[in-house]
Amino acid sequence: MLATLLIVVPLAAALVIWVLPLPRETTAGIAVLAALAEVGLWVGGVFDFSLSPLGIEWVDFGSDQQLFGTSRAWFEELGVSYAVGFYGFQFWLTGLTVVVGACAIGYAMWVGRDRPRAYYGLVLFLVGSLVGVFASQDLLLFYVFFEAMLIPLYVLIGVWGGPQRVKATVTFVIYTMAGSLLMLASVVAFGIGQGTFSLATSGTSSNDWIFLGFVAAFAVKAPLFPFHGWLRDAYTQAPPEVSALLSGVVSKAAVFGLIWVVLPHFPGPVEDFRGLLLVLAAATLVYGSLLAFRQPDIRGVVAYSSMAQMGLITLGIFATNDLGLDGAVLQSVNHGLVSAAMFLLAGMVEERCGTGQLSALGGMAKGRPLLATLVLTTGMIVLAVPGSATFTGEFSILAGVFDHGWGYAAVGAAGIVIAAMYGLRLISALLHEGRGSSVPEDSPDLRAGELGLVVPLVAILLVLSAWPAAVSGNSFPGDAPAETIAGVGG
Amino acid sequence: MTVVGASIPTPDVDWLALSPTVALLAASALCLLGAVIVPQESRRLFSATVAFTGFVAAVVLAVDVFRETPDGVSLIADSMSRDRLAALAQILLAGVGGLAVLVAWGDRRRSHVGEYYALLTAAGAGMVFFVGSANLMTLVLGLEWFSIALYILCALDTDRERSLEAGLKYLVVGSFGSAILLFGAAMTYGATGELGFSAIRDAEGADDPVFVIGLAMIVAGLAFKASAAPFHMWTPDVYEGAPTAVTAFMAAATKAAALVVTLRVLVTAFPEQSEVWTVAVAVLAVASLAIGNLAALVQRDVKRMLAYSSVSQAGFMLIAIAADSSSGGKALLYYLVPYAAASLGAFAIVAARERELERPVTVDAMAGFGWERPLHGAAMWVFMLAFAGFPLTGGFLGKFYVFAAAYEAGWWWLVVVGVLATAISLYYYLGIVRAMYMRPSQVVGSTLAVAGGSPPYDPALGAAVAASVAVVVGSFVFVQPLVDLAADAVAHLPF
Amino acid sequence: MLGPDVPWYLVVAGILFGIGAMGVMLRRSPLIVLLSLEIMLNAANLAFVGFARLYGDLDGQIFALAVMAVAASEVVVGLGLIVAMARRKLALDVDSMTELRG
Amino acid sequence: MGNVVVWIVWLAAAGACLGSGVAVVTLTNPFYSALSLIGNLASLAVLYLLASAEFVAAAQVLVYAGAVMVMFLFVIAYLGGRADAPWAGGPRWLQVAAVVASVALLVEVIVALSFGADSRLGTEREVADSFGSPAEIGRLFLTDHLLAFEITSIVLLVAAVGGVVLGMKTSDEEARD
Amino acid sequence: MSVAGAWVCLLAPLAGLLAITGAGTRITRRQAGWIATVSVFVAFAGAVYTLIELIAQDASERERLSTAYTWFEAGRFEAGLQILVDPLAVTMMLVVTGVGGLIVWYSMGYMAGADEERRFFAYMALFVFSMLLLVQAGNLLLLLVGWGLVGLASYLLIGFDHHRPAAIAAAKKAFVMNAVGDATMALGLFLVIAKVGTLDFGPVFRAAEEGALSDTVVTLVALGLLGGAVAKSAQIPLQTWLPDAMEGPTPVSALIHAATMVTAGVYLICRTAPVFEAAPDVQHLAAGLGAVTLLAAGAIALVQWDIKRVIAYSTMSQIGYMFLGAGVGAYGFAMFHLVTHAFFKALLFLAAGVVIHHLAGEQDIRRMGGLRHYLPFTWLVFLVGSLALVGIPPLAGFWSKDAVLASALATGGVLGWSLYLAGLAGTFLTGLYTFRLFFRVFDGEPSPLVLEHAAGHGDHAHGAEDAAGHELHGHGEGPLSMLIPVGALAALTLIGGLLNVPGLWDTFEHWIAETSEPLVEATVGQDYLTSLLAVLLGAAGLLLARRAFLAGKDLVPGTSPLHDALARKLYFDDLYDALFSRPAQALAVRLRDRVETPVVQGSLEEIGTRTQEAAGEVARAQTGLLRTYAVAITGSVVVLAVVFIVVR
Repeated sequence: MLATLLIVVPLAAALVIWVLPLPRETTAGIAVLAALAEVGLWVGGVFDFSLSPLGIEWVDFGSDQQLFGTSRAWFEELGVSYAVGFYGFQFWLTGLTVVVGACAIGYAMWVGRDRPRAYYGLVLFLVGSLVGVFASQDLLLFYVFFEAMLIPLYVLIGVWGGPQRVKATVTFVIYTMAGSLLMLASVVAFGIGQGTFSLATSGTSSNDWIFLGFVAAFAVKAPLFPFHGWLRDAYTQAPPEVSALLSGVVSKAAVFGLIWVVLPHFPGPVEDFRGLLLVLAAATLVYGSLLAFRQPDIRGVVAYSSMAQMGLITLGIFATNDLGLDGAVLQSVNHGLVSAAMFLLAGMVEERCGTGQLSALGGMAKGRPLLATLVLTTGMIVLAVPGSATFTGEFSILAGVFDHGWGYAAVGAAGIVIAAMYGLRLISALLHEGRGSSVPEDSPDLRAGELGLVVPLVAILLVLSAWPAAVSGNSFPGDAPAETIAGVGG
Repeated sequence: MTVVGASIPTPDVDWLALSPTVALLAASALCLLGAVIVPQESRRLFSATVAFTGFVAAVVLAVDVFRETPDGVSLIADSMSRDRLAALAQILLAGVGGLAVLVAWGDRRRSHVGEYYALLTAAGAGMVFFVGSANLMTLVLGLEWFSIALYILCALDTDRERSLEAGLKYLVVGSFGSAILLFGAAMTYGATGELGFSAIRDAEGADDPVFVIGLAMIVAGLAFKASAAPFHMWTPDVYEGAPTAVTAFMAAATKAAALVVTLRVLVTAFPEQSEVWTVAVAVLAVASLAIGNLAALVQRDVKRMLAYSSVSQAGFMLIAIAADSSSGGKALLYYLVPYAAASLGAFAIVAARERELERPVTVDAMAGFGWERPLHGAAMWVFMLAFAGFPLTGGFLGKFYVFAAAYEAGWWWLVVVGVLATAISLYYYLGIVRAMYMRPSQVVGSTLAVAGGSPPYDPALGAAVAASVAVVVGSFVFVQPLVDLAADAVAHLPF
Repeated sequence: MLGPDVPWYLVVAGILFGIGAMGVMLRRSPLIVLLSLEIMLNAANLAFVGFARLYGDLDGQIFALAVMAVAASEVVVGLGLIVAMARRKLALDVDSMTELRG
Repeated sequence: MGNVVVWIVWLAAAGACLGSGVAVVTLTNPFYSALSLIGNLASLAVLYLLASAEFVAAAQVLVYAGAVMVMFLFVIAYLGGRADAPWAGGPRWLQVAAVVASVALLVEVIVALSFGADSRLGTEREVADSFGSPAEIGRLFLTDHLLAFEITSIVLLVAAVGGVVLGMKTSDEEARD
Repeated sequence: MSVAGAWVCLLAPLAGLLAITGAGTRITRRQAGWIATVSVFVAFAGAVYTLIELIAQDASERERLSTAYTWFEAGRFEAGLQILVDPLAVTMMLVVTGVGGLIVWYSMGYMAGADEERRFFAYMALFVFSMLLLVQAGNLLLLLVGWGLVGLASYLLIGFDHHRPAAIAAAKKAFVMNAVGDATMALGLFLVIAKVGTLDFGPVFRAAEEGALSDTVVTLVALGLLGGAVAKSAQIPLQTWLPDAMEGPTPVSALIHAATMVTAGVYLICRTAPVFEAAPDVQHLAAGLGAVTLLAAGAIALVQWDIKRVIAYSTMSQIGYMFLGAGVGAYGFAMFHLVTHAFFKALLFLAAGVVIHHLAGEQDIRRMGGLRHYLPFTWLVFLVGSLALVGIPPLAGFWSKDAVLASALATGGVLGWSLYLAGLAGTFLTGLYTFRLFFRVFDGEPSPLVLEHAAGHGDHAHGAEDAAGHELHGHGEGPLSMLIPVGALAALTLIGGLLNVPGLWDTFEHWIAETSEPLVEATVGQDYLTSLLAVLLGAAGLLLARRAFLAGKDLVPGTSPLHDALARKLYFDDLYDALFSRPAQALAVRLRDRVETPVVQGSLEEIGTRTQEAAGEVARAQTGLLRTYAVAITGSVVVLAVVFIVVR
């Protein structure tokens, strides 16, 4: 039931906002309330209120039962149903969505976006579809939400984005749609072949083409090299909070798809194509890192670093072992939070300076301790300094992929070094040395409202740094993810 | 009929089966009458009301036919069939007609008001009859019936050159197509000696080349009406030139009628040749997808773009027919529902825009529309998404179902083509959204003011748009009930 | 049967159809295009009549009669259009009707 | 011997039919074209007669050659000199394509017919004298083909409305002019 | 045995960090300093308590693993947040918190008035916490975490003066080179996970000892660890960051880049001795690298003009000794040298800090001289430190360095002898560069600069560190908060060596041996021989330096090619620039310009253009000419009919 609720609340709020002609403040208020309600519902889900006499106890993520599920007949003719629910990692990804969503909406309110009714409605719609993606237990339903999230994104980028927004959004949507339409062909072929679209009960397929269709969609969405043509424009042109959602959460739909659609149902092709995919993922990691190193603007750096991170996560997924999978989930949550924080910070900097060009920035640490602290902390988590949650994720992933060849791990390790290079470059370009030409002398430090948006993200990251096992140890039913995954399709 | 001499046995007429047609004919007649006797100032109200009532009555009656007809029967020496396929198609067509009347209401024409609605209902009646045809003769006649009505409707704005051009082009090319269909019918008749669909199926001579050529010509003639490439060339010109309300009706209804009949003819009359025509239909589907989508990419006029889009949509629906299976049939019927609604709705929006700008609606003219008219803009958005096959609209499930049917039938490469075509189509469908929301309005303060400010809100058009949105979205949520209906409809087709 | 066999009728019908089609495709005067369309329809009619004779089945003749009516209807509409165009002082030349294209 | 006469008549009619058809398509003046079409229709009527379709032949002459063509001629007369249109012209490839396409279609049809000519198409049924008679036709129109009959009338009615609507000068036109 | 003290030790600096960060501007700068200092001393107390607890245990019981919770978990792989309390760890804890506490205290005086002082103390607390995590970590993963975090703290502190590009560049360089080490270490750990399935010390060491791992595996793992150690400890070939790191404030150099962090590599080798012992080649490589570094660094130090850089090269050189010791398996002595080095090198840095402080940030020894008269106390402690560094008895350095060299001698063989000779040569160099520095700074006539500051009205910036914060005039020897720590360290330098006196008592070595058994044991004779040679060579160096100073000559003539090579730091920076930095940048640019823009983005545009072109063609086919439509239809019918006939 909770799963449905989590999907419906933002969608309903979006409808309310669209339909009722309310003033700006009320609209924003409703949006924020809905976003907070989502967070509340999710947090409520972490604790199961019924089990213990004290009233609070951890939900048992290790159980084989799907949590908070609902299943209704929908398109029986083809064996499609409205089936939603959570296994551990889905719940974490959902949590990521609601948190980043709330911050994004908060940021929008803080900035005071034009045309608030349209805007908040669309963001809520996006959040709802994202939750839908992560809660899906039916292949077609997954696809439905997977596509539905493009609808708001198209307009969010295209209307509220930067100067190149239209080109960016067209490229983004058509590119990703091209990928996901290939997936539609695969969805059809797979579901019809199985006689059901249920992710839990359908068996395995050994058809390479169907497999590749799915992989194409997720490779575009993630994105993996060389399917990332949309990335730069979309991430740099979108409004910062949309970029945050885009790189932080939307890309995780690919993670979900790879873990829950591809791995369990295509064991044969996964085995056959593992080498290729690992090479692609490793290439993504290195390529993204190298390009991040030479980007001229903040968001460009974050964009390509996101790409690199997605390559890393993909490495973990296709390692298909415990370390790789748990690490991938952990890293997905980490990366979602950190890239959201980074994009929001980028937005705040851009708002102060009117540009994101690194050459025109600098010296912002002086007199702005809050900004400096947050940028530094976030930046350090971006570059995965040991001890940070991102480090743990990376370590786990690379340790996992080591099983398939030391080369991948070595490339990954090289990636870490390059990450250090671009991360430091970014931090320094923003904060250090002399005051940049575009930095107004009197531009203020972060204000309370802005802190309220970024600090929670960073705080969660720090908590995860101190206790990554909270996510990585509770991602899959059973105590061996690889076996669990193998069991789904078998 | 009783006046006929006793030597002639009076045929048993099933009035219920004919009732939707008759209701529309009656409405048409009333409108014509109204054109003469009702005073000028109330003529529009009268005619529109009558026409709308006629369409609603047709819907109600068709529903009744559907419920009363669990098994298909053929009537009057097999010249017509009363079955759920026809009934379902009639519900759809009459529904579209009713909405088209609502769209037409805001049309500020001064002359031929009564005739306008009379012809609209007459065309509706022709289609409603056409989908129930059971032999080649009723098929050809039904087709001519609504075609001729539509030729006139297209040219009805005799003060506009484009309307005349559209009318003449439609007439000439349409008659040319009819002639081919007719010649095909003659060939088929020649090869089998039969006109009835089921009789043709049972007749000998199936491998006769004459028969095959006849089949080819019949397919061509029907594809022409469905505006499938390469028989689509009239479509953009006519859609662009015709009065927009008429275009709305044509785009939604003609295609639906033509495709339903194509399905019926091919499946009931030519099952033996299925390996021949499935390939042909698949080829037509691919051609439609390719040509429709590519040409739509470079269109500036929205109606014209929608026309090409309708060509590509025909391609998708032909895929369902090519599947030659019961799920293909169901997929086609299901697909038609959101398609018809979205198509009608989209042209309705264009009509609204056209009326406030008083000039043809180009993509540029849509700039800023979404912000100026939020509800219309949102509706247009929904329709574009439906065309593009985005989820949360029936268009998505329609495509999905079509692909599923095709895949089941082994047409995997058709699925791939369909998928690629969809990817291309996104560019122009989303281009409309792009114009509506992402470009500054070029209208406010300039042309709009010249046109006398924005026209008063048109509740009829609004209702039509709202109904279309409801159908587009509703068909997504309630897919299974619709598919159940479609399953009933195709149950007796001999797959 | 007296005279030539049915296939000969059909050959004539076919040729006639081709002539009509060529007329539609070659001529620029809408009037002559309409006339050519009539020829095409009549070709079909001839085929129907021939086949009716072949099978001794009157359906074909009925069809031919119905087609005559249809042809007449098309002519009426077509002529109406031509008149309307003439009234609008438009060139009676199908090649000049290229306002709608692309 | 009757056969020979019939053959001659048939050949004459068919020749006239095709010749006048070509004339319709080729003549420059629409007036002459229309007149040729009358000849064409009349010769078709002869062919119909030979194919035991008396009523159809009669209808052909009365309805077609009579009513329809009169209307044609009337319109041509109404248009006067404006009816004279350029003969053909246009792109060269178009003319070539038109001829090639028509000929190809023709060849296909004839080839197909030739395949069937030996078997099914070659042997027509014996028919009664009443075959094609007005009575038979009328009976069928009122029984089996009742719907066709009714629809024909509706189509004509619709066309009539159309003729009126299109032919009339409208207030919209006046408003625009 | 209670491990509460150890936990307190670990968490106190963290608490200090959080307190300073959380309080923000609500506390004064001075309060921030106190919080940091107190927190580190609390940690020291915890360490002392732990030491007492440990001593109370039986020798065989002196090892406790304490797990707070499962920190990381993936499938069946688990790593706890756990600390290991054993003699080795406690030794390091004591050094880190003890020396650290003194230095933080010192900083309060040194940094007074600097911009963003709170940030400095927060970073210092962070560093101490990270270092403690490193040395207390109960498994390899946590050790790697601490390893990385000290790198972070080092980065932050080197770049503390973030408005100076040189500081930022140095900070970045340090971080990246350390990241390289982290990466190789991580690779080693991956291999461990793959082969052993866990990163807990116990099982891993057992596997290494019992030969459960193949030679290749052990060698690779050891190489990975060595990579980390070399990077962190600034040994050749990953040494280039350390001199640049002197851009950081002097207390930072003292704490991080002399006393604690840079010696972590030695700690790592001792900690993971079983792995290295299973891969003797790698261990010997460590020793060899140490020997090479100690010579190279000593030589480079001869041509440096920056007071801190000289000491920094001396640090590298001394760590070379430690590596040498650890490499031949004399863990106890390596650690011993680590401890004494912490004392005297911290002392030297802090004393240098007093000088710099006094001269308002001037670091160039060419502009110094004669400071002895103005800073007598500093002169004294600097002398103590220098003598300890050269290894003159009975100062700390004498005991520890000679023990290391004796162990090399005891190892014997070609390797042992080479190492031994290198080490001895090193002592000569040590004497040379140390006293070159000492005389230049303190002896001779006061330089104009010194006079200026002595007069107390120097008022122009010198462009070096702290320029922003300090009004420039002589500070004298600074406040008590600076002098007390310096004094304490001088005292430790004087007596620290007595922890372990060869032939009389070897307390320290035994203590460490409880964790890491030594592989070699020098005889008393070897000890004495070594001491004799080392002291003689050191003294010779000293005297040579004195002579050169008096003669006013450079030790290495500025015109010689040798000078050039040394001044260019043996071309390592140029080499890395040419080998890695520039190719990487070029690759990035090339990828951007040759792949990303033309191929990835370009292909999209190309597809778009092509599609548009095709679309234009299709649309042009729609001529608007009625007759073409008819032709198209006819043609299509013809084709369709052909298809039908063919398919049939």
